[in-house]
Amino acid sequence: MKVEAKTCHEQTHRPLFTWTRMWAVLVLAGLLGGLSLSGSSSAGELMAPPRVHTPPGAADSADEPLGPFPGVVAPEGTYEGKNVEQPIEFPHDLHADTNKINCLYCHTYARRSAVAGIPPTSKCMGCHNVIATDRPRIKKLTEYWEKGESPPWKKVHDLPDYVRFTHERHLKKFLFDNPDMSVERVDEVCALCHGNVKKMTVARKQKPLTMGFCTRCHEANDGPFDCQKCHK
Amino acid sequence: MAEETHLSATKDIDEKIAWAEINSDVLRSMENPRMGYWLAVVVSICMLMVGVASEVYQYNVGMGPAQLNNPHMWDLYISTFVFWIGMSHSGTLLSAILHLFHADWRKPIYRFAEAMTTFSLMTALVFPIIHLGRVWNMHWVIPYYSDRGIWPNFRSPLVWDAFAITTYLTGSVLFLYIGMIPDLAICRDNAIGWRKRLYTFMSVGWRGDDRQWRNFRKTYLLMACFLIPLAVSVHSIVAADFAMAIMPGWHVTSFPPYFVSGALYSGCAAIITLFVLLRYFFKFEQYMTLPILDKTCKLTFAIAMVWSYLNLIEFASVWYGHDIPAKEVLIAKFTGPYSPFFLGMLFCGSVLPFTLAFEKIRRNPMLLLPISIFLNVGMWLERYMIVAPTLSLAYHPWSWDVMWPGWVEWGIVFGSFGWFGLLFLIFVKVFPSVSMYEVKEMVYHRRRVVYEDAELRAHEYKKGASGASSAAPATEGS
Amino acid sequence: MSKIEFDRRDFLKVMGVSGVAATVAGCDMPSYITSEEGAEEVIPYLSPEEFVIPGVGVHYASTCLQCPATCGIRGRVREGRVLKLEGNPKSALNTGKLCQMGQAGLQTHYNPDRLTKPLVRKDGALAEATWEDALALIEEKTGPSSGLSGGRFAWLTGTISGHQSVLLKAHLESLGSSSHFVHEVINTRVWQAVCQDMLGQSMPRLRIDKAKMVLSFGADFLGTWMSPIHFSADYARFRSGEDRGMLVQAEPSMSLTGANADLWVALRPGTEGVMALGLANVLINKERMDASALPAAALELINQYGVSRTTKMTGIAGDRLIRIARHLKERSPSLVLAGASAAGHVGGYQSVQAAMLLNILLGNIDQTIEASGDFALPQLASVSGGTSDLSRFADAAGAGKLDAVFFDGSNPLFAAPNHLGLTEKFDSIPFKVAFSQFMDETTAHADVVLPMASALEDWGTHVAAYQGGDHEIAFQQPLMEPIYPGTRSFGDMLLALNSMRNPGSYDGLEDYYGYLQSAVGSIPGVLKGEDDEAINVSAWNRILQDGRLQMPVDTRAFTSNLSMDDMDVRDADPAFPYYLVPTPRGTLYDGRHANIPWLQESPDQISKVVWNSWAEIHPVTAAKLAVEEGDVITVTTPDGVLEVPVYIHKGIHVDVVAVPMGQGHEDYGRYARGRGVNPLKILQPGSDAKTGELALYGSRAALAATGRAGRLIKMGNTETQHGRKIVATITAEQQRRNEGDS
Amino acid sequence: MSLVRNFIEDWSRYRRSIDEGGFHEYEHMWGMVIDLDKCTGCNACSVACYAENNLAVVGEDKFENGQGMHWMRIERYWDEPNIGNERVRDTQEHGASFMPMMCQQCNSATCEPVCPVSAAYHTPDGLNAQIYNRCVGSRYCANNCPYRLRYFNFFSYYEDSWPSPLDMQLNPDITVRDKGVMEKCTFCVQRIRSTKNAAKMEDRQVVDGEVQTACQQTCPTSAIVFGDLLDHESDVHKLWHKHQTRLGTTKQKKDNPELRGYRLYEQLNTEPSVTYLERVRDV
Repeated sequence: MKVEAKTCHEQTHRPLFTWTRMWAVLVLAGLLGGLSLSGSSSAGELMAPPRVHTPPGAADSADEPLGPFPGVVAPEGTYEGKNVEQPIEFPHDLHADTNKINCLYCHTYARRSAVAGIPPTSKCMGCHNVIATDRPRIKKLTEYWEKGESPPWKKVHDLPDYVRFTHERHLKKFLFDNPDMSVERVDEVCALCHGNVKKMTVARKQKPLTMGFCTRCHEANDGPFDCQKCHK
Repeated sequence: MAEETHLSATKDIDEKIAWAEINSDVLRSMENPRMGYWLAVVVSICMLMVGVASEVYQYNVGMGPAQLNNPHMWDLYISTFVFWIGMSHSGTLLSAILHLFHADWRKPIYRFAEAMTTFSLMTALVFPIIHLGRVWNMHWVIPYYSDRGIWPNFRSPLVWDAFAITTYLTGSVLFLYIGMIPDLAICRDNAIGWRKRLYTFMSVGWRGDDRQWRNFRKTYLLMACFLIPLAVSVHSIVAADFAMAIMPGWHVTSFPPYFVSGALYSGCAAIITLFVLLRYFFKFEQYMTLPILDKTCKLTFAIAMVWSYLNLIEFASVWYGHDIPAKEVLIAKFTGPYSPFFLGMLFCGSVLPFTLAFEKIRRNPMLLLPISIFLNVGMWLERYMIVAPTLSLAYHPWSWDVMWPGWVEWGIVFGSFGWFGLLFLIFVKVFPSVSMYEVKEMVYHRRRVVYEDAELRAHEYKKGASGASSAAPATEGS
Repeated sequence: MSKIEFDRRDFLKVMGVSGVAATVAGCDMPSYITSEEGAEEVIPYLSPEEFVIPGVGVHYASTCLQCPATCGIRGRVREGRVLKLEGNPKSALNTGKLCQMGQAGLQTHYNPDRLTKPLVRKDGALAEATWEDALALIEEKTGPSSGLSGGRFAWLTGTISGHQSVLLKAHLESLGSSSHFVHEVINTRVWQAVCQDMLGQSMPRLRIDKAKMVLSFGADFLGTWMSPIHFSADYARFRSGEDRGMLVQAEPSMSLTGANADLWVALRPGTEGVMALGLANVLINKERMDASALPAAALELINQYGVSRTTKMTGIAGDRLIRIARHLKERSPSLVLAGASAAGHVGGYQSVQAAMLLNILLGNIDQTIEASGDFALPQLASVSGGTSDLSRFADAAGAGKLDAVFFDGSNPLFAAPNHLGLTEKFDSIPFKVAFSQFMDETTAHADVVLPMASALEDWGTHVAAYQGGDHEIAFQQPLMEPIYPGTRSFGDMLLALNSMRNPGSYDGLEDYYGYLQSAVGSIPGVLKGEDDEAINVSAWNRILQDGRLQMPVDTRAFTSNLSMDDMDVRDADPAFPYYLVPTPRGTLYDGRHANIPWLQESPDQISKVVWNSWAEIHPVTAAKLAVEEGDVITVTTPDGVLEVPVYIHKGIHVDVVAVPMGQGHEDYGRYARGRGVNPLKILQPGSDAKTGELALYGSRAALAATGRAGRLIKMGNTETQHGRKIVATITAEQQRRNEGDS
Repeated sequence: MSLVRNFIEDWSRYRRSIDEGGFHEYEHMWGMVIDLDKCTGCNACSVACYAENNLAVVGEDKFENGQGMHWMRIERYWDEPNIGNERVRDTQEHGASFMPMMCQQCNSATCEPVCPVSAAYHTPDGLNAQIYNRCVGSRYCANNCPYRLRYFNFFSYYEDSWPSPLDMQLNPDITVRDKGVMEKCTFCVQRIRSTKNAAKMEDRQVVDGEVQTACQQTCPTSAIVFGDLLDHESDVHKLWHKHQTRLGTTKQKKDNPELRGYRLYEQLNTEPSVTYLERVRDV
């Protein structure tokens, strides 16, 4: 650059100096510094979608309101799960809604174990070696059964491996220890975290199932807050 | 020539320098970089690349290749982190503290010291981050709202570090920037092209009218007052990383002042190094004069003595205390496998500074360069000697172990120097590394002093001289 | 029966991926974590039993086959995978406890180096083959058409018992052969022989818990001797209470038991018997104990071993000898044991005899040494092995007396000392079939290799050689379905071999499981069903749940037939001034566990060394050789040289160098291969006159420093506590004074 | 005013609860007693821990670098500082001294306050929890542990520690830790958790002896006793009191100084929940 000796006192130029302008620069710098420090996504909050507060009823038909039943504050948050390609497109609506089969009839492990579990294939065949045997899906199921193996179902509601969630305890609190609830209405309890499966064919993830989702519900229903209770 | 040396021997700065000359000199230092400059840039970029490569490797493989092991969970990363944090204190000392004390000899040299502060902080900030086992989660240390609704542990000194360092970094950047505004205006007026745009933006319309100067002074003073406690607190908190632990050799009450003094010490040593280099490469003999170097050395010497004293206090308190493991660690420092480093540190840190007691050396840049570098080597060793021996010789004998850093660790430490050097090199070519307007103030004051007492002598002469004739006073006719 | 079969087998299937998900690392970089829909599969059972709940572990009883002690185990099974082994509380032998080898049974089962397909030797090299080919070849060589008969055929196994041994004997008989070599490096044969000769029972019950003092001549009953876990429980009772017992261990190099002794005496190898006689001498002549129980011959032998002579031969100070004798007298009942280091010499039998004599003198018989009788069903009883069979086998093979040999559960080529020259003799055998889980040294030399199911995939019954208290049959049942479909059950193979020899036998049994059910059902008074024809399912299931079947104990008293022969102590050869001791350890045992990563990384109890071999020497020796810990020395015997890094400690006799056995495999999977050295290889010839057991402890060695620093990987970097109160010690007086009630 | 009241309440609560390790609201307080006289140093506990807790086998090179993972380690010392070393001058006449060392689950733990992200914290069960997925790997806790009982994943051990099918053995109740995570003995928290779960399902309290840690269950001499210190009927509580070992002190004051109970480095005021009973030797 070209240098010619001058001192700043001999200068003349546009009078534009304002403190606001100066501070603006400073604030900008500060913001940049702050942003540069708070990093990007991470294991802890990877599945955290923007937290949405939806009052029950404001969502689409798939999770249409199941009125908050007494003794429980429903957890907040919704999630738009993708459709999972299952070996057999199992119609939940047909079983649970039309035929009013209780969730616990098939997912029987839910009240005895940490995992709800997929029903053993023998359970399906229990009915379906007589009922609707002519339908293509049942035919497919029968094939599996005759090959002597179970359909390789895809896991829809999955939690990270460092999380321990027990179905039995939640059922105990929300259903069996809840005087205002009866086993007939178990679907409402399930719907708290699984959405209204009754309205779906293949189950779709309807709730975020993030740590925030869990903690908010634990807060509302005074569940335990000891990290180690849920993290293994 | 003899005149020159005479001047330099007595005066901080020559009052005869024309302000235009100051501008031209400083601005010249910012233009047409020579071959050497580019060479330096390339070298520091290569060093930086070594560091980056090591870090990438470590990110993918884990902390294992750094040879960290069960007793030695921390090593070079933390000690180098403390080292860089220490470096950063000198700038604040010169620009803020001495500013309050109106020690105006600081004026030609505080700018690059301030820059050094900022850059060494930026270097230091890297280390606590990369020493994390899971770097990708580093932001969990900062309190921010998240879906999980959990917060960092505010009892942990590491969290305090995060706050302290970021605050201090922001503060010193602002201070550096504000201090530069008038000079940036000068650059603006003499620049063309992208520089013009840059300086125009950064000098926020400074035109040096009275009101601006008044507000400017206020802000600058304010920032200085704000920065001093910050500087002290930062290194006290870094000291807390160790003092809050119960490990023998760390659990020492006198650590905060000890760390602060060590920080100022290494900072001053670094200033001397850069002083000599800039003076030589940018031909700043007129501004970075030997008397100023002399004063800086005196300051360094004083701080070195304080540091050595605190060292002795620590030894004594351990020695006369009842903490047997701590005593074992102390003895091991003197006799154990780390003793060469420890004794080296004592030599560089407490013996070498006595050379600064001699004026001949204080005014000999070529001699001061190696000395100041060795002072800093000593200070780096000090930090290493705080971390390693304690970990290798803690309470439980079963896990006693001596460990030497792995190549990844060395690589990253090496790279950090490249990072610092690169930043500094860019700075000296983009921003004035000597504060022009303050040098002008300095010169202005000198002139006033000189002319005033000249007039005074003339006046007395007229009073006392009745008829008697002698040699005309120097001022006559001027 | 078939019903149980079906359900069990289905239950044992590995379920889906749901459980295995644990193998995905829990908390790595975000990208790794799979939690979005459809990423994982979950495959339900076809039709599980009612008690099978995913996510809930079920415990199944079985038997541990990691060493011949046959402790009872219980496996935690979840989603069809066995996750953890615990001791079986129902077992009288180990009462719910387990040693590290037992814990590591999992890694024998899940070992990545297991054989999965049959191998047949084609033009010199082992090549994969189908089961049909392999069995056809076996039929051709050993079937009825082969004309093979009589002593030309032999089995070589490890300790074997239960119905496998029944079927094996049947197979031998079908060939008209009687040569069944049973090989165990770590054995108690000499002790059994002495007990048999002097007391008329080979395995009397040893009541360590009742004893007030135990004097053990190198019997490592906490580590490797007989039934360590059973003795550990006894030891705990022995140590507690106001009459806390005192343990004195005399041995050349410190064993785990020695490490827990109140008084550990470094003994010159081979002089155990001398020390025993010396003690007897002191007891009779100084302590005036009644010696009427002893025969005259023994008495005058004892009188030859006065204190001075004993001191000279054993190197133990006289006053110490006298103090031990006094303790023995005061603390009655006491118990004197003699283990491997006493028995493993040319005069080993006499040493053990002397120890037993001491017991008789102290009146311990029927006090702490109880009659245990023989097992009610002798055909099931344990055929416990020894090293004498190894030399006998070597001779037979060398003399070309063998045409076909079947191997199972033993690795003779690894264990055989060089002087036996077994490898060549072995290769000279025309037809060798190995029933093996792993490609070990022996298997590598076999002509046909049949991959066996692991202990956790197989059926079986086992009878411990040493029965703790009540006698029981230990049941082994599969804890999960075979990992590799290519492997087969040893029992099934025995059945197949038998029906190969004489077709038609064992018809109507679909497999070994069926055979077991019927065989056990035929045991009188076991499966009390409504009608004894059909199997009583509930009774059968109860047995499987307990994993144990109580058998009546015959309370036959001892028949004392006392005799005493003179000691046979060999003097040192000046060229080889040191004694070489191949120490057995409860980690790699005799080398069969060298392929288990857990045990390779589990620090040795004494030296804390991992993943390697080492030589223990005394600081004085180290000073003589001018070596530091970790420096490599050469251990030279007339039969070979070893190069090992040294570990220096004071728990060893000055003239002894101890190298642990177990390492030095040439071929035993990725974890064992080319690691450390095998001291058994360089042992000198020589065997006990009476029993023919190899003198494992009788070798002499010369040491020399190589000047190289070796690789000695140890846990921990200190040998001392540096004045801190880490392990505090108090005297037994104080303990007795304060803990009388417990 | 309320501030003063709170202060007084807290203080009195602290005084009252000092026996339970200071100001905590515990459901349980899991503690241990290890009888060093019964411990034979056989290493079974260590291997059981490997099996139960998915501990990685690191191999000889990493073990040599001190990067091994053994939550339960048996230390072996040759000297006997407190009864003089004349018995070990030329031979080890008293044998060796074995020390089973696992996380001491301190009640005023040094590891907890220094963790920047509260991955190490104190649970209502009186355990030092380590939340693996929260850990950022600053390793400050391990530096500050006087017992050196925290182990860091310096590598992604899981990649080569369990070549298939060894990985089928991994315990699904515990995360498999990956690189950059600190880990340590948890008193087999997964067993505690499942037992408590079972008890809750049956609306009852956990009874003594219902929870067994892996090391305790396998210990051949039953040298390890584990239980709830708050349950005054539990064996572990009885043993603590029999040997007059108290929480909430840095120096045990005993009417009978010969009683064997002591806690390791309790002068550091870490409040370990593990009491060791001194080793006994007949001299």
